[in-house]
Amino acid sequence: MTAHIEIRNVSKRYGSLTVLDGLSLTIKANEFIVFLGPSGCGKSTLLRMIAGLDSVDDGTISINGERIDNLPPGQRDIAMVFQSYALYPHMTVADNMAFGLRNISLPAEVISARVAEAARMLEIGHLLERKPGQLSGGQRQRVAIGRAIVKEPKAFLFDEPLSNLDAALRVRTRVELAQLRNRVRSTMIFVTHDQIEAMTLADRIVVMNNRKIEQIGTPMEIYSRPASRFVATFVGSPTMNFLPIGLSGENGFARARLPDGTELQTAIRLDGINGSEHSLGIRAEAVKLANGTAATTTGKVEVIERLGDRTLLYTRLEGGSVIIAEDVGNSRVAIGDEVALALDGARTHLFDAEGRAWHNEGVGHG
Amino acid sequence: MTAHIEIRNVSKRYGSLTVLDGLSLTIKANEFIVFLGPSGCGKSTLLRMIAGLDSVDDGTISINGERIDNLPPGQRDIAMVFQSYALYPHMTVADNMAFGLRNISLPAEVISARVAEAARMLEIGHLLERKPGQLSGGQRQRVAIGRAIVKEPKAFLFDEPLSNLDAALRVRTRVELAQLRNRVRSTMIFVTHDQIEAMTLADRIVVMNNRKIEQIGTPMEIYSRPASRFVATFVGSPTMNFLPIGLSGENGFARARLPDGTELQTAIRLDGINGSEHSLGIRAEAVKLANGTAATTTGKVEVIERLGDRTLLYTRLEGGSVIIAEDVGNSRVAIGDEVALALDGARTHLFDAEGRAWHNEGVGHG
Amino acid sequence: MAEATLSGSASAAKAATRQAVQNINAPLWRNAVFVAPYLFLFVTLLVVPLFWSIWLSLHKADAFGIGRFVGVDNYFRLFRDKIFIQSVGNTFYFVFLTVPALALIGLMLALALNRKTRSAAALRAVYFSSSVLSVTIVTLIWRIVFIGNFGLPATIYGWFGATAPAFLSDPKLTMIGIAIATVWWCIGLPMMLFLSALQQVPQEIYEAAALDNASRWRTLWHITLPSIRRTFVLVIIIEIVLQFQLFGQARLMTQGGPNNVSKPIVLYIYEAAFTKWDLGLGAAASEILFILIMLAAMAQYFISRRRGEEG
Amino acid sequence: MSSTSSGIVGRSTGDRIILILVIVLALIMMAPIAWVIALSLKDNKELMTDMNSVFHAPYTINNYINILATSSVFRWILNSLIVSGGLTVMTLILSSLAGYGFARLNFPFRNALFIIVLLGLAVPEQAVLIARHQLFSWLKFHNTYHGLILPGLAAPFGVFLMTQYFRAIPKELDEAALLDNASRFKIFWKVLLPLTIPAQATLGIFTFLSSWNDYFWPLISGTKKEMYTLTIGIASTQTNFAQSEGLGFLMSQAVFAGAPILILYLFFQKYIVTAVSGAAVR
Amino acid sequence: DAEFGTNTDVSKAVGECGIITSLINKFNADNPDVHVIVTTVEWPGYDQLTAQFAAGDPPDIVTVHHSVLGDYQSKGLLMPLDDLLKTVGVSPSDFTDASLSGVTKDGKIHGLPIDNWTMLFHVNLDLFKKAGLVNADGTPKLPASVDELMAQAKQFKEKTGKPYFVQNLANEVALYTRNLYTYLFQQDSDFFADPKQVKMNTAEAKKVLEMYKAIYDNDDTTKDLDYAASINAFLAGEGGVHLNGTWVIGDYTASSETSGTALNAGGYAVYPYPQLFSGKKAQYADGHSWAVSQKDRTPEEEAAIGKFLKFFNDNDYEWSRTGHLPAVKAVLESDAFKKLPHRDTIAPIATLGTPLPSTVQRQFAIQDIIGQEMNAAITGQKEIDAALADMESRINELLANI
Ligand SMILES: Nc1ncnc2c1ncn2[C@@H]1O[C@H](COP(=O)(O)OP(=O)(O)OP(=O)(O)O)[C@@H](O)[C@H]1O
Ligand SMILES: Nc1ncnc2c1ncn2[C@@H]1O[C@H](COP(=O)(O)OP(=O)(O)OP(=O)(O)O)[C@@H](O)[C@H]1O
Ligand SMILES: [Mg+2]
Ligand SMILES: [Mg+2]
Repeated sequence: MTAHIEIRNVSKRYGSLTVLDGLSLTIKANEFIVFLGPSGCGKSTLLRMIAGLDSVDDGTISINGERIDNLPPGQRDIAMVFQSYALYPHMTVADNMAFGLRNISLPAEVISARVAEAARMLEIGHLLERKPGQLSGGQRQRVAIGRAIVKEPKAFLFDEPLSNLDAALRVRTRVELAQLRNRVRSTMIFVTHDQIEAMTLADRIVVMNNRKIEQIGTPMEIYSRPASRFVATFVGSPTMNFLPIGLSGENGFARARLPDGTELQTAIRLDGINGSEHSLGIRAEAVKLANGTAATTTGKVEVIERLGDRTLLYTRLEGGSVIIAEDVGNSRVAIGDEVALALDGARTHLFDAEGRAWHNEGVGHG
Repeated sequence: MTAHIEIRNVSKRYGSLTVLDGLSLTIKANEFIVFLGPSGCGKSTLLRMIAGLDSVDDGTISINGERIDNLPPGQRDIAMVFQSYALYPHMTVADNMAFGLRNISLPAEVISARVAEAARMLEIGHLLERKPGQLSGGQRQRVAIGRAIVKEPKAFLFDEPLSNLDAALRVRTRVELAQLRNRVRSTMIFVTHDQIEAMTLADRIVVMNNRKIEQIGTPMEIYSRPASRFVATFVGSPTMNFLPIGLSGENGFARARLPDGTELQTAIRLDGINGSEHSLGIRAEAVKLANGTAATTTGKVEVIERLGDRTLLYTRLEGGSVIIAEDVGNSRVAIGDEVALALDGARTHLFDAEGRAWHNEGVGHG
Repeated sequence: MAEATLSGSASAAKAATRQAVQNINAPLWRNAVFVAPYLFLFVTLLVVPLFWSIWLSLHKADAFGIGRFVGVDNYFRLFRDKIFIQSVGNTFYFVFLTVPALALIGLMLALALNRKTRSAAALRAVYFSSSVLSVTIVTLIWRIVFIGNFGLPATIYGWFGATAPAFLSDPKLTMIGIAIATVWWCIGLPMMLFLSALQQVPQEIYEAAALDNASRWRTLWHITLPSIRRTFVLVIIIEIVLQFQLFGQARLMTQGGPNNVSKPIVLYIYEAAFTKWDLGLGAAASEILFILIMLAAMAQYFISRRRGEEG
Repeated sequence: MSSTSSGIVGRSTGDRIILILVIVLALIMMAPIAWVIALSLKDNKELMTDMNSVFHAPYTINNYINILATSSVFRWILNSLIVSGGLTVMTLILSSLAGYGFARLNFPFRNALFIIVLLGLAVPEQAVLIARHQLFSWLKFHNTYHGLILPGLAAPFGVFLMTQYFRAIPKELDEAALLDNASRFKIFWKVLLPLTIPAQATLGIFTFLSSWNDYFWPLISGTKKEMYTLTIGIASTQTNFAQSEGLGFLMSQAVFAGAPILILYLFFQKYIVTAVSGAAVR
Repeated sequence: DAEFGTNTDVSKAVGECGIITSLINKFNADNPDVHVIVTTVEWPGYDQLTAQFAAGDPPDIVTVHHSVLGDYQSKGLLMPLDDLLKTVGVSPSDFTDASLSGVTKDGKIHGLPIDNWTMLFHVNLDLFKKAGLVNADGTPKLPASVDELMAQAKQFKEKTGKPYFVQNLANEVALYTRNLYTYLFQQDSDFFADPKQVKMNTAEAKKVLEMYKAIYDNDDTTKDLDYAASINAFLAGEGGVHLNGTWVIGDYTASSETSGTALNAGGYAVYPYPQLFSGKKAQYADGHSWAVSQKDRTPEEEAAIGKFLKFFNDNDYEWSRTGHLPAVKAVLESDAFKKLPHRDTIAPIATLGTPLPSTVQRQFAIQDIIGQEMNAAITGQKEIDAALADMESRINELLANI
């Protein structure tokens, strides 16, 4: 059984502070949805409202057509994995997993069968008799997932389950979670403020900011056609370069005049663009070192970040703006070098002062 | 004044537990050194020994030729930025910075001049009268750095100063630190277990593991010519692919037989390679989707991670091993697809069962 | 917490109009069952007696029945009674003697014993051990210790051919004698409170101070003491409240004498009620004690708060 | 002065001097107890003529034998155990329930009620004593065990402590259990209560100690000899008749009455210390 | 009281505690149908007794001083015993006059008197000999006037280096009060003419206080001893005359018969307070009695109480061995009593002993006030006049608010 979740016009207030404001969202059965947004934007609140841990002030939530926002949490058939895991410290791993099943008085054989199956799937069979205090972070995380799995819920909710893991473990667990997702057929909602997690795990990402949903889309839609400047900034590392520009047109496509005076032809249709001030967005991977004539502009390298497989060059253009360019891993550039940069006009985005975005016609070009 | 630091044969024990074992290291004046290693490998301990916060059980530490390991911390002319910042919670930002200077009875004008200068440099002038509790994480971090800067020490020590910041702030502060480094002429030692920080900041990286130094080298040396399998695993994201291989030779260069039987010619000289079992190391960026004849082998895609600018494909080869391949950001591959992979033999590494490494002759090819 | 509750009630009100919503944070009467048993005892054994006492204090009452209503007459009698005024003074004097001593000695011991060695743990146990003894034992010990002709000071003074001061009969020294016994008895608690506060101070701050070249003294003055300021206030308040209620030591060591110089308010209350059988007077005195304790604790709290804001 | 066991270089000589000072002070602190123990081991007649004889042999345990012959002491110890034990158990139960209620459950006027309970901390026992005595007279509770136990149950300290402790337990645990379909009582009983054991130990020890040492209420409520607690019983032997029985005997009673609680203290020392610290944190 | 814990042979017991314990043991042994449980309280214990009465759960039988019977009787808390005593065959005419008047309130007997007691001069004869204050017949020379007292004390100190008096002046109120009452009686001062109004600010009272202040100032007394310590001091030979009650005679006699003690060296003697003033020969006295609380009782219970009272009445002699004067005339006149040590010298108390008027209430609270003020005056914390004035106003305030 899996859940189709409908969130309609949901609002949440804490005293006079509105945390969520008339939010609507449909989550399809079996979908892996990620709520992505900066800290404090209300991701956890929304998740907890689905779980029944926070009340809904306005609006409705239904699962498979049935309204659930007035059911107590235990009756919504939902499992949640908490950021802190919230394992019961005084119970063994096995008891942690069995607790919820005992509360609904399942027969003992069913319970132990389910626990054993989950333990096998998560490779924690040898830990069943330990207490949470005797487990490493990664193991705890798996137990928390196991506790959710045994309940065979309609939907899984994850609240930043990876944020307490160290970098290496985080990457590994991320991959495991992606694999788990293929085995367990259930709707999954995952909260994070780490865009890499969101990109790598989601079927669809819900980007939230400031009480509202900024954009809903597949990871690639979010990455290559961000609906707003906020989304463009928040997703992708290094963050997208923004340059203030002057705008002109050529054959219906926008043409940008960079701060240093050079011009760049984009693939963005001019009609429809409004507003007065505009800026050009371009990701580092669309800014390369140019050899000879292909150069769009030049700049002076201020900071070099070597990531091994590529190198980021923080380059100051003549107009004073800084642009991050990407070079190969073993780049020979040194701090202080003057470099010529080629900006790929086909992979640019336009934003106006309110943060609205325009993109080229075709599919984004990562 | 800047410090040339000599660490000779230093050991540290806690009871019967040896944490550091006969470690030697020379840090040149003005160098930016990063200690990189997994949690618990002794990075902090070594740093604290240099600072005088932990005693040295064996060996010596000298700065500019003078032995300092028995001086109290205050007399070593060293400043440290703690992971938790360790700001004095009851003092204003200005007092936090001035405290160390007042302790050595500097004239009040000198103190306020230095504080003002540091505040200007770090852009925290408007915060001077606040208490640490009223600052955000990033602001605290800057104050902690400011407190170090005003002392004009011979060396700065940083113990994972970025680990308490959120992802976006971490990236930003990392860049700021790199810029600061160009302004302040002083030796800097930076502890982290995040390889990206190490790669982007260091002049030289000291990779530590298990009580010992595994490798000392520039970021690119570490990345492209890892001294051991441990270093190869620890540095780089995604982590390097390892495949068990059979070894044969051709014109003096090693030739590897992959688990599925296909052969791959490497650029590694055969002479000098010893040991019996070997594995081949290759980074994801050297494994690309192949069109037609260039294919080395084929596999089935199990997990897809979309990072926006590139896509990682976790592919299971016929022999059962998993290899991560890199594709463009808007990759069209789907889970379950059979893909042909081209492995770049020139960018491979060989490791034996003990973890020793052999590389090609030329400079690494990130 | 407060905000959460407010919002909870707001949403519950709305929910009621909409439909029966199961909000797990809504204020429901049935959630009160967990606190009900305690609250019942709290009300019957503390709140009701408190108001009953106030009612009594407005009456002429003895141990065997309430007499007539006399208004605030009992309070007037108290303020006219030199002995009561003296006992209030005595109590303040005692608080003045013991509270700073307890706070300062407790702090010094905590500073000295805040280390993880075994000897420090043993010493902490020693300093706390006297606190577990009951007041009868403590006063028995100290009465004998202070006895004029052969007590411990007398014996020790005797070795040098001197006469020991008469701690329990010299009017100038009685309160001091009781204070010494009290400090001896009570030193464990403030020490422990300070110790736990010191252990809350992050070690890194000390390390930062060491790197900042701070001397021991400057570390104490600029790092340690400001860090435990809140505990200092807490200790002072707790001790004021406790020491204002001096009773057992005075009753058992000196019976308030000589000439009432060591009679604290509580002993006055006790005597009024059980020796003079003047319950109304005793009740009135106990309300005054209550008010004094509240005032002293609150004054201390606000003073320290104000200073905290300035600093 | 305030560095703990840190490895900071160059900090040991000063620490050692302080340690020696503290040891000396501890010895002074212990002197009265040692002296009293010595007195209790002396023959009464010998003490009458020569006080300095405490500093040398012969010592005797006759005084203790005499105490054991007085059967009342055991009755008093039993009474103290019943009263203190009963009070401790009841306090733990009531405070845990109330602490959970205040910390986790919302009900009308919760915050106001909690503040009122906190204000109760400032009410001195004497302010309610007379009224309480009358109330208990009316209920015929004097000279009963529940009469000795009940007043202690009203003290707000336990509720305060347990509330703070419950608040410090991550709320996610409750929420996880709610999602696991557990009732509120089950959450309290199965999930949270086991986690409060350190606080229970703290509160239990505190309650037991203060009840064991209480002097005021038992003095006026437990007025029958068979209802005396040890504290009152020992006090009753100190005066009038017993005065002519000699110093050594008196002191042996002091030691005898103090010993159980001291031994208990030494047993639970570790918990008591963490207990006091724990209580102080919040 | 440990030594006599199970002893039923009363004749072997000494001291108040020993004798009463043995008596009760004996009673319990003789009367298996009745069981008496003893409750000892902190001295004087009236606070707790009051609490018990207030709680409505007083003991059946309680020893109280004659001086406080009135407090409880006036509240109707005590049972009149006339009928009960009659049924067990105890006649009021058996009692000495002092005892009978002590327990009679509102014309009814409210307690079975068991003794009369007073304060005495306990004398260390060894020191008196050294001081040259012994008559030819070996009896001590006691003063007959204030001046004589001062002179003898001076001589005593010069000769022995020790103070004349051993007094428990530390944290004490009773001794002061009893001394004052005694010497006021000796001056015929009728300070309680009205039981609701005391007159203390008088020349007579001033004389007494001046005398004690002089003794104190001249170091003719021990100073910082409490009750227990003063007994120790006297037994250790720290001074000549110990002011203490009848109840220690037994213990002191026992001590004087033990070799090596200070009292054994030269002997022990005991006397009533000497007459220092020119008025009526008198000294303050009080007594103990068994009072019975007012309760609903079955006839069997009443009978048991009657039995107990009768038993004590019959064993008044044993009790009088403590040093107290018997309440039963026959015992007072018996040979056995007269043969007890020192009874010859203290027998006059039977006629000298004078209590406060029985209508004076709260005598213990009054005693606290007098003791406190006297202590202040004698130790020099207050002027004598001020102390007397305060004493008077405080007592009157107390009495006005009963
Ligand atoms: N109980 C509460 N009372 C008042 N405000 C609250 C409460 N819980 C959350 N908030 C506020 O609601 C907003 C959203 O909180 P929420 O926890 O949903 O953020 P989030 O997106 O999960 O952030 P994070 O990534 O830091 O977890 C925040 O501004 C927070 O301060
Ligand atoms: N005071 C101590 N007593 C005992 N062992 C200690 C102590 N301090 C550190 N250790 C041990 O020494 C080892 C090295 O610790 P250290 O703090 O230097 O690690 P680290 O490399 O800084 O790790 P991390 O990245 O987690 O900070 C660890 O195994 C740790 O458990
Ligand atoms: Mg959150
Ligand atoms: Mg570390």
